[in-house]
Amino acid sequence: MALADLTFSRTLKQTNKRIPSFPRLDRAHVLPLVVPVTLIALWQFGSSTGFISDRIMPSPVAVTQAFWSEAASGDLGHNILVSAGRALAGLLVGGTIGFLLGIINGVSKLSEQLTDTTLQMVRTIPHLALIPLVILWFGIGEEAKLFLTSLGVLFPIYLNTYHGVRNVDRDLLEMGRIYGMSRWSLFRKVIFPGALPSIFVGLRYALGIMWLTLIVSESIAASSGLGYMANNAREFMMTDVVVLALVIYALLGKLADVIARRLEGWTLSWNAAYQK
Amino acid sequence: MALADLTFSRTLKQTNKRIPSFPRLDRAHVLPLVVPVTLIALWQFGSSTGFISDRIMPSPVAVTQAFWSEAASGDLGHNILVSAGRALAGLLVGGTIGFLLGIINGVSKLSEQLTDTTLQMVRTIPHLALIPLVILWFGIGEEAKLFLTSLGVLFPIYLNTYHGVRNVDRDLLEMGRIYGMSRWSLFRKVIFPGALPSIFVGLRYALGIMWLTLIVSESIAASSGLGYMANNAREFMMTDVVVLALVIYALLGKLADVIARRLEGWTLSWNAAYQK
Amino acid sequence: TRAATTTIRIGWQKGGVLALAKAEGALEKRFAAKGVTITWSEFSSGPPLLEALGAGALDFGPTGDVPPLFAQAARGNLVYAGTYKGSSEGSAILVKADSPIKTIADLRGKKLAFKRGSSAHNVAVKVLRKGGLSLTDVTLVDLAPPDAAAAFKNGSIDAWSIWDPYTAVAEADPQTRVLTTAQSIVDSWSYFLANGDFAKENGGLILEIFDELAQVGKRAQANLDKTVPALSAITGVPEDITRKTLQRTGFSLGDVGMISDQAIAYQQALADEFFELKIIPKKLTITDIVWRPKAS
Amino acid sequence: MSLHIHERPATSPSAITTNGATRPDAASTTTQAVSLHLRGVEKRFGDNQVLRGIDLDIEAGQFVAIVGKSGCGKSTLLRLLVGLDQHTGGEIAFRGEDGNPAKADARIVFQEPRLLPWFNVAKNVAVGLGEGVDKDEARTKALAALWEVHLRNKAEEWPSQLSGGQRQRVALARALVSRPGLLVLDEPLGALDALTRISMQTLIARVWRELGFTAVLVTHDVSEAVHLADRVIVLDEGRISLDLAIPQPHPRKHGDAELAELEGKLLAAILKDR
Amino acid sequence: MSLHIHERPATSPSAITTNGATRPDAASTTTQAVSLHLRGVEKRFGDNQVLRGIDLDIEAGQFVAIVGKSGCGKSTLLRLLVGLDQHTGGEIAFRGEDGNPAKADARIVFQEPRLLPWFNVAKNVAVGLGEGVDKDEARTKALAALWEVHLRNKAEEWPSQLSGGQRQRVALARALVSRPGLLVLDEPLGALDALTRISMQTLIARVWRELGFTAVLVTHDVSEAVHLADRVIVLDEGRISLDLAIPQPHPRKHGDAELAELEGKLLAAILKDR
Ligand SMILES: Nc1ncnc2c1ncn2[C@@H]1O[C@H](COP(=O)(O)OP(=O)(O)OP(=O)(O)O)[C@@H](O)[C@H]1O
Ligand SMILES: Nc1ncnc2c1ncn2[C@@H]1O[C@H](COP(=O)(O)OP(=O)(O)OP(=O)(O)O)[C@@H](O)[C@H]1O
Ligand SMILES: [Mg+2]
Ligand SMILES: [Mg+2]
Repeated sequence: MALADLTFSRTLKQTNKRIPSFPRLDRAHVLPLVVPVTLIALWQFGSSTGFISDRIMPSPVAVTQAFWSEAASGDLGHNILVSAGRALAGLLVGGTIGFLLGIINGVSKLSEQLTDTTLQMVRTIPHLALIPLVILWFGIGEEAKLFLTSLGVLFPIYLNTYHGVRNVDRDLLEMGRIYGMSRWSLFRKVIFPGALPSIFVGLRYALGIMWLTLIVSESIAASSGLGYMANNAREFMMTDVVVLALVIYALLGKLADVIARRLEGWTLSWNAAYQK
Repeated sequence: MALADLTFSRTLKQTNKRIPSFPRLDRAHVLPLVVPVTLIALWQFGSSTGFISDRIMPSPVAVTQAFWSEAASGDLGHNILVSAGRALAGLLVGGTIGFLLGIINGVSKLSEQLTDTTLQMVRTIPHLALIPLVILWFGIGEEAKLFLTSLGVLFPIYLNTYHGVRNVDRDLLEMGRIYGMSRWSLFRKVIFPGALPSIFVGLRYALGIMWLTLIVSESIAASSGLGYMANNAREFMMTDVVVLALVIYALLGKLADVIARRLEGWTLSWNAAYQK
Repeated sequence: TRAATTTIRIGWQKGGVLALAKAEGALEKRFAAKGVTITWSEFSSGPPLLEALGAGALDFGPTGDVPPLFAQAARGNLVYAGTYKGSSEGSAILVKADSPIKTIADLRGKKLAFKRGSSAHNVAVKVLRKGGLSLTDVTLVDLAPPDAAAAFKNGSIDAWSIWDPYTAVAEADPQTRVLTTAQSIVDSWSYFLANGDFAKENGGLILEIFDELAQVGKRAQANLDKTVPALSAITGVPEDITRKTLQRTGFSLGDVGMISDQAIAYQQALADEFFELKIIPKKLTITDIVWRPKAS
Repeated sequence: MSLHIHERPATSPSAITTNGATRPDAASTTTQAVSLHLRGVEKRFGDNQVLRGIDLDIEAGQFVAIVGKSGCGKSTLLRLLVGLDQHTGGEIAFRGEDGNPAKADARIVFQEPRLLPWFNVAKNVAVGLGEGVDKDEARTKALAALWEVHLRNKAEEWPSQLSGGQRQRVALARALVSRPGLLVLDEPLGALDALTRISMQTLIARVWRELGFTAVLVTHDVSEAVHLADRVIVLDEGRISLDLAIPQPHPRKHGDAELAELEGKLLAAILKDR
Repeated sequence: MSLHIHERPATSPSAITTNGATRPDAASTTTQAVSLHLRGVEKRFGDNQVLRGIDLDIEAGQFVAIVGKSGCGKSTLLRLLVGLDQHTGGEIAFRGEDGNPAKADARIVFQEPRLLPWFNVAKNVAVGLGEGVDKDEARTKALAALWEVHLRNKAEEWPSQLSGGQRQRVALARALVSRPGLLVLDEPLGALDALTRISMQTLIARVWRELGFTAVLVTHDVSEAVHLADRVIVLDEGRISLDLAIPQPHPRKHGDAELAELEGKLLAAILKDR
């Protein structure tokens, strides 16, 4: 069945078209919901019947109640806004630096040989381990959080920009030279658009990592933000709020991904692979 | 200069060959060291002259001393070994699950529609926020650490395996069908080797994330391991050990990357892109 | 010489007189006339607070008895500025209600959890000694309060050395039993610490902070019906539990003051003991980092 | 066998001298060619009727070329012949050389060689033998097939180390290693440069003469069709619009004036409304 | 101009009817063709001497084809002509139609169209005008050039929406939009199918007749060389081994017996030791 699905996909498409009561579009939208909905239903069932102790895991209803109470007090909205602001600032700063480094190292062999190894090594340093130094360097205010988030976002953008630039079709570069393009034109008309699909891959990775770093940076003396909410709930074992935070992280991650894909589809309209 | 480097790369290669006193190979090996060595020299200079207070940053000499004292007591070696063991276990478990999920979702449209969205959402949940639940589910022993590390490793392997399988050349799949390959043969001879380059990309990402997750998981009641060493050093504000831990993370990250590349070059010897 | 200080950066933890002062805006009011503003940073425990304080990212903040020892050993730029007293009753060793552990001696070979370098560390040392045991007779598990709470809940640990309000929260669960409190085992000294540079130049400000805190504390202790909901709103700890912590034996929010010789002696003894037990790496002289207001 | 209008020597002289080795044993088995019989064959994809009734008989061992404009249905027809797709109307039948209904046993070669880049040349050829063949036997047969396409000495190389023409020869060896009764070629030389194409044409002609399978070749290159085939069929809008016999004897020479004339005629027929 | 041996009408009849529009103004400027003069041109890459002394004169407006085995140095020679590489020995000179030394002003078309996938067709053609051209003017000229290659109506499409032949026509328009004196083509039709190739040949022949640039075409396809060029040069091991005039008048017909004979002769010369 499984392999057939892959190899006979043309035929399958054909077949689906002929079953009007179960059209392809709906199937594609409904199926992804099956697993989460089933899981949540089972989870609620388990909680209600006491099979899943609320010590181990609060029930979906409890999580929903936590959502309402946090939302009603305005805390939730405020925390999300604060975190989103920090995330965006980090994305802007780290993304810009990563982008510029990626372009420069992609374009200049010398700069790449000088800095790439160093960057690759810095990349593997865990943010959590950096916190003491970050406090020494930046204190405990927003700068420290900005630094950590930027650092997290920087590397995926750098790596993918770099590879994007490196893999720009050499034939197109030669073409640009033949037609006497200036360096700026070559960058604007050939290198940048050529690297763009790869940069978007980096952006999507970065958006994922952004939230992960944020929670680490919001463990430094924060008094608002999603990370603060999660850490705080953790302190007082409010498992319902803990799970609520997890759900919100997952939704925000999904949202960021959807936005990135939209942006991608819109910017890369020339690329057949992004045309629906 | 920069753009010229890229577009004239052929010419550059030519030129380098003709300067025997500065052969290409050496240059490629020496240049990456210039930046780190310069930084360390400046840092030591700054520390010695008091320009960089050892409150802000311990000097390289102090870090080296910390290394010797940790190494001499046997703690360092022990911590690295313990962490490496945990990392490998996580890689094995998470990698296997990610690999299998990637294959199944790559091959079966149905399974992909059912689970991919869910997996993508779970991916963005920060491990730090998961800790309270992990302790509730798995306690504070090795299982909890294994769970977190596996989770971290799982997604990059899953994503890249999935994309690798999806992008296996359809022409080759049709060829396999024409020559009557069984499903197992099709997998073994076409799908798996076709996805392998992409799986290796996933492995390299996973190796990076492995250490990052490890430090989080080793903040749970660990009494040995690199993460324990780093967390402990932070709590007792031993900045020299903190920096030592960072350096070791960077080196381990680099080491893992080198191993993955070797493995890659060796397994993908058929691929012109990996032939030197 | 620096220009006159215009901002005091205070680190606070949930609970205690500082939290109340923050909620009332008392310090802001007090210093408004001088043109000094207050910024607040919240910390979940003493060590990270002292980490920030020693690094010069904070000016002033409270912790328990053990964290300053580590900070001093790490040569953090901080000084003891004052004390406040909680209740030893609020620190306790907890076990499960149905646990076979009935006496301190039963802890032998069992898993005892506490955060290393916290005041619970000290409680554990002294309680075990009272029961004729030492730290090596139990299996130590190093867990921060939230993680220990989870581990305690699902039975991953046998006993837990913890302080208020976690003690009170855990006590409210019928499945929890108090093996022993720290009462009459440990003195309940807590400290206000200040960044070394800040203290050197702003002795006057520190004295005023103490004065204000003492007033806020006395008022609050006298009017628990108002204090409990206020504190509960800040911490998220239910009101009945908050009330319980405030009514522990010997507890007084207003007990804020300059560091006394008695406290210094207590702290020096603690430092010596921890050095002997090889918990801290070097011998400390507490008076080296005790701040005294300049006679002026 | 009796149907072939050209001589087929038991051992071709060119084969003996290649690579300085004598012809391996395993390769000496020739093929049971099949004949093809199409009656009113139709194929539609949804609303798009691509083949509108094809009637065609191809004798066993004949070499037929199909030409026609892009999108006229050539590849579709070939895919029906090898069973990669199902026809939606009409009938397709195969007969053995004895005239009895037979299994098709067909192989196809595409424009892209479709080699597995991670298998060496010999193992790629062995894929053509299908499942469950003994390893040693598979290797012997693969080497023999490589010998036929003059690539015996490249058996251990990776596909990435070969030129485009060599890769296509490996694909041909893979298709022939199981001695199919019918070989179908869908623009097999379309991606090669003109000079390589010419030497590949010579090779295909020789292998076909030696092994005697039935061959159906789709090509855009009319001169190629004229050079190789006994018969050229022009497909237009899903129907056969011309069926031209090429009577010249094999092997044929490039620059032959009569072939050039036939080529001009076919081109005119195909391009008439371009 | 006087050198051309074929008529070049001021406006070709085929051009007027294309797309039902009249010829745009901007396209009516013709070219200042250049003549090429090579003396003992050599090129070595490290130890590998690719060109070993080429003596060659090409008249302004002439169409010369270069054929030869793979790796014989054809592309290398072309890259020298357009200044993409520097020769390591000998001399290359260009003269205007008046006989005075002139700037090369050369353009090259490769096998791959090398279009920018993120620019639409018109903007891709405008790239051929170089930097600093006024936007409106660039567009007018680009549309005119597209009109010449019969793609005026595809101006707003993405390259990915075009067929291979159409893309190659866009590349041709881009090369011609600046009215170069010399157009160099390196296997421009190598990636196209045979039928498309034939119609592209007709198109190239027509554009060349209309604009009058000097053309140097590298191809593997001897029939293509014979069909298009005034003169075919065979390159072998870095030297010119044959220089054959093709006297047939333009436009030429496929299936012409005399051309077929010349083709056979050239093939024999190239393949002699294959
Ligand atoms: N699987 C399919 N589903 C739907 N339509 C198809 C499918 N395969 C082919 N077609 C359509 O059938 C028609 C003929 O396609 P086919 O590939 O047979 O043409 P062709 O003659 O081989 O063209 P070319 O010379 O370009 O290879 C085209 O219109 C094509 O779009
Ligand atoms: N940049 C370069 N550096 C080193 N050697 C080169 C370079 N470019 C070409 N060569 C060598 O020069 C020789 C001729 O190459 P060239 O590309 O000119 O051949 P060609 O006649 O165009 O072949 P083909 O028909 O395959 O395109 C080859 O041996 C090639 O390896
Ligand atoms: Mg086709
Ligand atoms: Mg070439």
